[in-house]
Amino acid sequence: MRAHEIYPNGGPRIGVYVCHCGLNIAGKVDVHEVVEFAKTLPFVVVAREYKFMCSDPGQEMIREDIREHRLNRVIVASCSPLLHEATFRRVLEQAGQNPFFFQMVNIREHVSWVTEDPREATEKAKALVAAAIRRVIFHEPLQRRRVPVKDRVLIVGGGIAGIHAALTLADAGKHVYLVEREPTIGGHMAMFDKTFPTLDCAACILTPKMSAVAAHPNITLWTYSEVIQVEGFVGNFRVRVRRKPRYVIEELCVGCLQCIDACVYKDARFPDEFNLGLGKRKPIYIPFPQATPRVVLIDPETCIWFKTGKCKRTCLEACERKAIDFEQQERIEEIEVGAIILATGFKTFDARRIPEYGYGKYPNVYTALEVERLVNAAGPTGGEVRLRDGRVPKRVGIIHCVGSRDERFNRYCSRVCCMYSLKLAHLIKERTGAEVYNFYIDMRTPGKGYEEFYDRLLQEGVHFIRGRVAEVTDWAITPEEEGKLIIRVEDTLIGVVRRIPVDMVVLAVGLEPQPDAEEVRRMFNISCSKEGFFLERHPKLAPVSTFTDGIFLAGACQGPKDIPDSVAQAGAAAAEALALIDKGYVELEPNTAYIVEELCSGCKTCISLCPYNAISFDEVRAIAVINEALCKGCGTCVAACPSGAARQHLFEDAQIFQEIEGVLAYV
Amino acid sequence: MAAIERRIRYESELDPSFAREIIAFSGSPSLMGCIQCGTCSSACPLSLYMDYTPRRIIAMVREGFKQEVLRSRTIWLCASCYACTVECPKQIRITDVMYALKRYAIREGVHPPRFPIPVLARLFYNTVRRRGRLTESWTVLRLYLQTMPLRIPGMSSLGWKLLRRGRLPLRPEGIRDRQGLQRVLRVVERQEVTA
Amino acid sequence: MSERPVEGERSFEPRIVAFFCNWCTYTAADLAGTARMTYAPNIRIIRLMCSGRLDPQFVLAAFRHGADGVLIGGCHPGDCHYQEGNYKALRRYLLLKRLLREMGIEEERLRLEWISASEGDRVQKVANEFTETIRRLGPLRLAPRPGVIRLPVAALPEPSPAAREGALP
Amino acid sequence: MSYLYFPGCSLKGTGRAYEESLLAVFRALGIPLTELADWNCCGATAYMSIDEHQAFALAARNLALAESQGSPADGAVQLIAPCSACYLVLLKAQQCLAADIALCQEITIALKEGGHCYRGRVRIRHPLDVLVHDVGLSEIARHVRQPLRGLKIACYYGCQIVRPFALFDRPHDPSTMDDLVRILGAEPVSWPLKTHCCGGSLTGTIPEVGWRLNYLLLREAQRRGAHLIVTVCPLCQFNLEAYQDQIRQRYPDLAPMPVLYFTQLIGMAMGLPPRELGLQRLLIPVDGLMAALSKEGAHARA
Repeated sequence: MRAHEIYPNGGPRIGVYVCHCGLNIAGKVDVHEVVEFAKTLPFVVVAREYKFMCSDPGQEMIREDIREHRLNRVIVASCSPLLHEATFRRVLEQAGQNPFFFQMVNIREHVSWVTEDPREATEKAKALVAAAIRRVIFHEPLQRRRVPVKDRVLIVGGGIAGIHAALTLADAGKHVYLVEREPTIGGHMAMFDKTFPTLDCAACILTPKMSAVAAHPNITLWTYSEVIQVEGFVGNFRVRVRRKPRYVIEELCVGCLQCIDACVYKDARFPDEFNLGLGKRKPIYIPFPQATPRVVLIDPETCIWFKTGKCKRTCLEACERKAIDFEQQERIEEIEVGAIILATGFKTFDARRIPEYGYGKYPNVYTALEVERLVNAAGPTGGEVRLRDGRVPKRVGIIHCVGSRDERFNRYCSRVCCMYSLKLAHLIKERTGAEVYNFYIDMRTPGKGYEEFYDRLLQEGVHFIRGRVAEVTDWAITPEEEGKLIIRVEDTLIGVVRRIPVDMVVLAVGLEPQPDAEEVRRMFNISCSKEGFFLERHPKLAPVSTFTDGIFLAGACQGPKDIPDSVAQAGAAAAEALALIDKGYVELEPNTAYIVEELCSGCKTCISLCPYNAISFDEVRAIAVINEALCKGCGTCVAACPSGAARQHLFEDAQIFQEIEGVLAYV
Repeated sequence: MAAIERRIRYESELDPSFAREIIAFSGSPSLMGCIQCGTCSSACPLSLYMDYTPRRIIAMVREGFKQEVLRSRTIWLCASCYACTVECPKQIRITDVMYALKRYAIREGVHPPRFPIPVLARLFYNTVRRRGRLTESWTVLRLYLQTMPLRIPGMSSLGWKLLRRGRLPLRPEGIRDRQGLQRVLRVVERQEVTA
Repeated sequence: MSERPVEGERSFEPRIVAFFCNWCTYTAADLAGTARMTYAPNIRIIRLMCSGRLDPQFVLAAFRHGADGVLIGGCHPGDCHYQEGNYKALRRYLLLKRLLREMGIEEERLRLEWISASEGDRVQKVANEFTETIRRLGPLRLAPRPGVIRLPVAALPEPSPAAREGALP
Repeated sequence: MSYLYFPGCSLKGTGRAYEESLLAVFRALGIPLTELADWNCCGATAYMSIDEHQAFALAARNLALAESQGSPADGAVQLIAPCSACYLVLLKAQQCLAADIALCQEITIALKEGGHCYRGRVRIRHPLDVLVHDVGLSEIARHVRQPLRGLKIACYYGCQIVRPFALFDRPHDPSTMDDLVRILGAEPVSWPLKTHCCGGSLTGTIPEVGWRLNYLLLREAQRRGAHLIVTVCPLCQFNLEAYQDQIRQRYPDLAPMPVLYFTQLIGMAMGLPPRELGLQRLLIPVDGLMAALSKEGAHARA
């Protein structure tokens, strides 16, 4: 019996296109054999191979064939559908065919790249193609669903990345919610004195942007706040934000700081977070002079009133605007946004995890971040580099790669440490005239003007010793080592072990994911890479997107980055978000579930299973009804339906059964 | 002045399979991941006496400088304190690599003659092999006789002190089931040869 | 060449069908590819949006049509793109295991794995392990095994009318 | 809990005092300690450098003996190895056997030849670990009769009990012995060399090198104000104590520094008779020091 006899209209006419992908596929899979094999399969009208199917000529070839051979089904065997499915569906559309009469076969990621033996690779490719051909026969024409999107954007994290993304979107006329956990925006950059390689002052370039954020009519700035819940999907996220009480009414406070002077504590005595404990603050304080918003807050942990309930509360009368409110409670805000940008940044490596370096044991061992505060004119020492005992160091050692490039902690290179170490070396030498030693494994200065900066440091006479330090100790052997910290290292370029006495050790700690990256990831339903940074959709082609549509990444939360890269990525994320919400609607994959009414027995099994309450029960007709707008297409109900009434577009049982038989019938 | 020696190395002088052998021998493939950071050398309490620092040994193994490595004093100075192994950021089991190199050198018989350490290893091996246990007094005495006879007078006073305090018993130690032990060792020995 | 060896022949090549969820395990398999982590070619991956879509019949069909093993891959608990589809999958998996036992099929022939998008190495590991397990178990003796594909046209179930319309407008 | 005890070669020779004091202390604490019958050399460093597989076989034989002679407590026979080298080698063998199936099979076959069998049900322990974590500091404190007040001690862990297998203490900055010493009423000095190597057998093979290492250890202990050094390993103890004359010839700035086993120290605090603790075997005696201390103590009390 011939095919057209059961298919009045001539039945399926399939075109099969196998891509070489240069040598990526052809280097392993015998593409020609696969094509010849495909030709022998039922309903296959044409089968061709081409160097790059995704290229214009490749696409044109398919369009040509669709018209000429009246193809009504297309198979492309190339890379992962996650990469190019959209591309080829468009091709069908352009040729006047319904885009869902298409099936993609992943013979690159799932075959040529993961199989050793060419023979086996070819066989596997053939099996997958066979399966796809069986499947595509049962495809049906479908229409994409259009859903309107909210044209507002949530940005999580108020560091330089979040700030830049917020301003970009706000300037484009979109409303932005900027949520920051700390009492002020500015992030790590606000702590720096200078930025490499230009050595322009961080505050001078950052604070204008910070105040721009505070002033911008399109930006709602919520500091001291955290996202606690995210629901919905691309275009329509419902987000709940917890606003922690700062015991000061933001709208009323003008930042005159009278209250701080008035505090019953005459002098600051509590370690101040912004200066990493190197400075002191009062229970009522402002993180730093340029803090944005310029609003004070009270720390209930240290405020006597909160601890004992007894205090003159001199701050109250000091405030003319009556902004202080000891009764303030936390507030929960609910917002709806179309897109979300995560810019939650990084944390620095905890140097205590490498006891050999004596951080926390020897007072004169500092982390780079602490030194950033020391060299900062607005820092606890007013920019003077002084040891905890007040001495000015005469010899300083900077140890690179602390917690980076180390199988025991983080395998990756943190990318910024070499450059910030150079910067600190320069600043320390400039401020103190000390002899500065850099201990590095490899100098990594790939960036505009970076290598030139390295050269400048070399010219300045800073020492560079290639070798990873094994130990920092106070064990003196020679007289000149007495009372100093001794750095023991192999000078690998000379090939001898050296002991170098210094007054101050600076640990160039690496960058790590935020401690709560895992919870955040779950809340926003995105993935993390092995090392725990948020995972981009594609390292090259979708670097700021995630696997969850409508959620984008900016800055170091995606991986270690310096300021230029973070800002660039923030711009990209903003553009992606803008492109999404500006269109006004999103098209959703038509893979929703539906009920074949005559089959539904009204058993209600599916209703409880649906995570989106998309299924309701029609009492009158005693059948289940699926609200297509709510359905996300997971297919759980379909799998569970005892009577086979629940089905899923694009993943029909018939299609999947054919695929199963396909891969098995041929091995 | 020392004789001027040619420092260049031609590829023909190197052994490209050396690295693979040592990896198999030491069971630490991670040595291929060495980034030459030198942590091992600076963690090593003995590197200051070595002709090549441990880091250089690893590099030389990787590149097949077989002769230099096997003849180097470094591998014999390793006291297996494992400082390098625990601190290596690439988790290379350097101590085990050193063991592997010692065994290799002994097998090839390329180590400095009358150099005490391999001699001690040999003595130790033979005694234990024969008796199952070691008797410090005799092993040390033999060691000095074979390698540093001139030092014996210098050490004799210490010897006496120890004897007087019963810390140098001369009665040779040994286990009861020696045949059993030898049967066990013979099996693995065969294995080692075939391996 | 393409004929798979008859049972009893020494080089038995297991046939394994893998149902991977689109968001975690399928992506992980892609990652394994981009990282060039080679693994046993016996695994044939079928993409589902969610492991929750896995109808127990799929597994049975796979065995019926000659699979020697079936692998199910989903997101780690708590990571499901659709909140809890993977828990549903787990429940069905346990059910299936019992069913297989009653059918006299070794339960090791069915395996469920949680593999997140970043765990390409895990795909490699699991694929190799599982292939070995099945190799040890030997071929599953059920239905006679089809050789090279010969699509029995007449036997094709009726496609829906829409599918017929599939031709050009 | 009952323990098997693997002395190792040194504890029958230069390290006799270690064995004597160890047994005395456990006896006084009422913990049974039975010597592993017909144990053989652990297959230490030297052997390892000739033939690794034989070294593993040697270790495995001991483990097999332990398995057959001991009575398992929480799933495994507890085998105490006081000598750091033995402790390390036995652990290493055990871990390699667990990790490497091929090796494991090979060794199993070999053991069968000798009529032995090892199933991996042995837990290798160092007495320091046992005393601090099984017995417990409070229990030891209960037995202290003569607190070692005013005694300043440099705790020397050496290499091999914390490296590479840090099972009961931190590899870089261990503290169990310091805690123990405090319980005994003495005061541990802070010295950065607690895990630096003593050179092992180098003192015998390349004396100059070995002696230099020990000189640095002794000098730093002295500079940190320690009255004596306490060790957990027969080889460390020997190196640090026996060569002090030779070392002083080269480095005159060194004063004699007694070197004790930690078990001897515990014994002293528990008031056990010096002979039971093998104190008479020390080359640099402590009695003078102790006398001075007790006098001070008396003054203090008066």
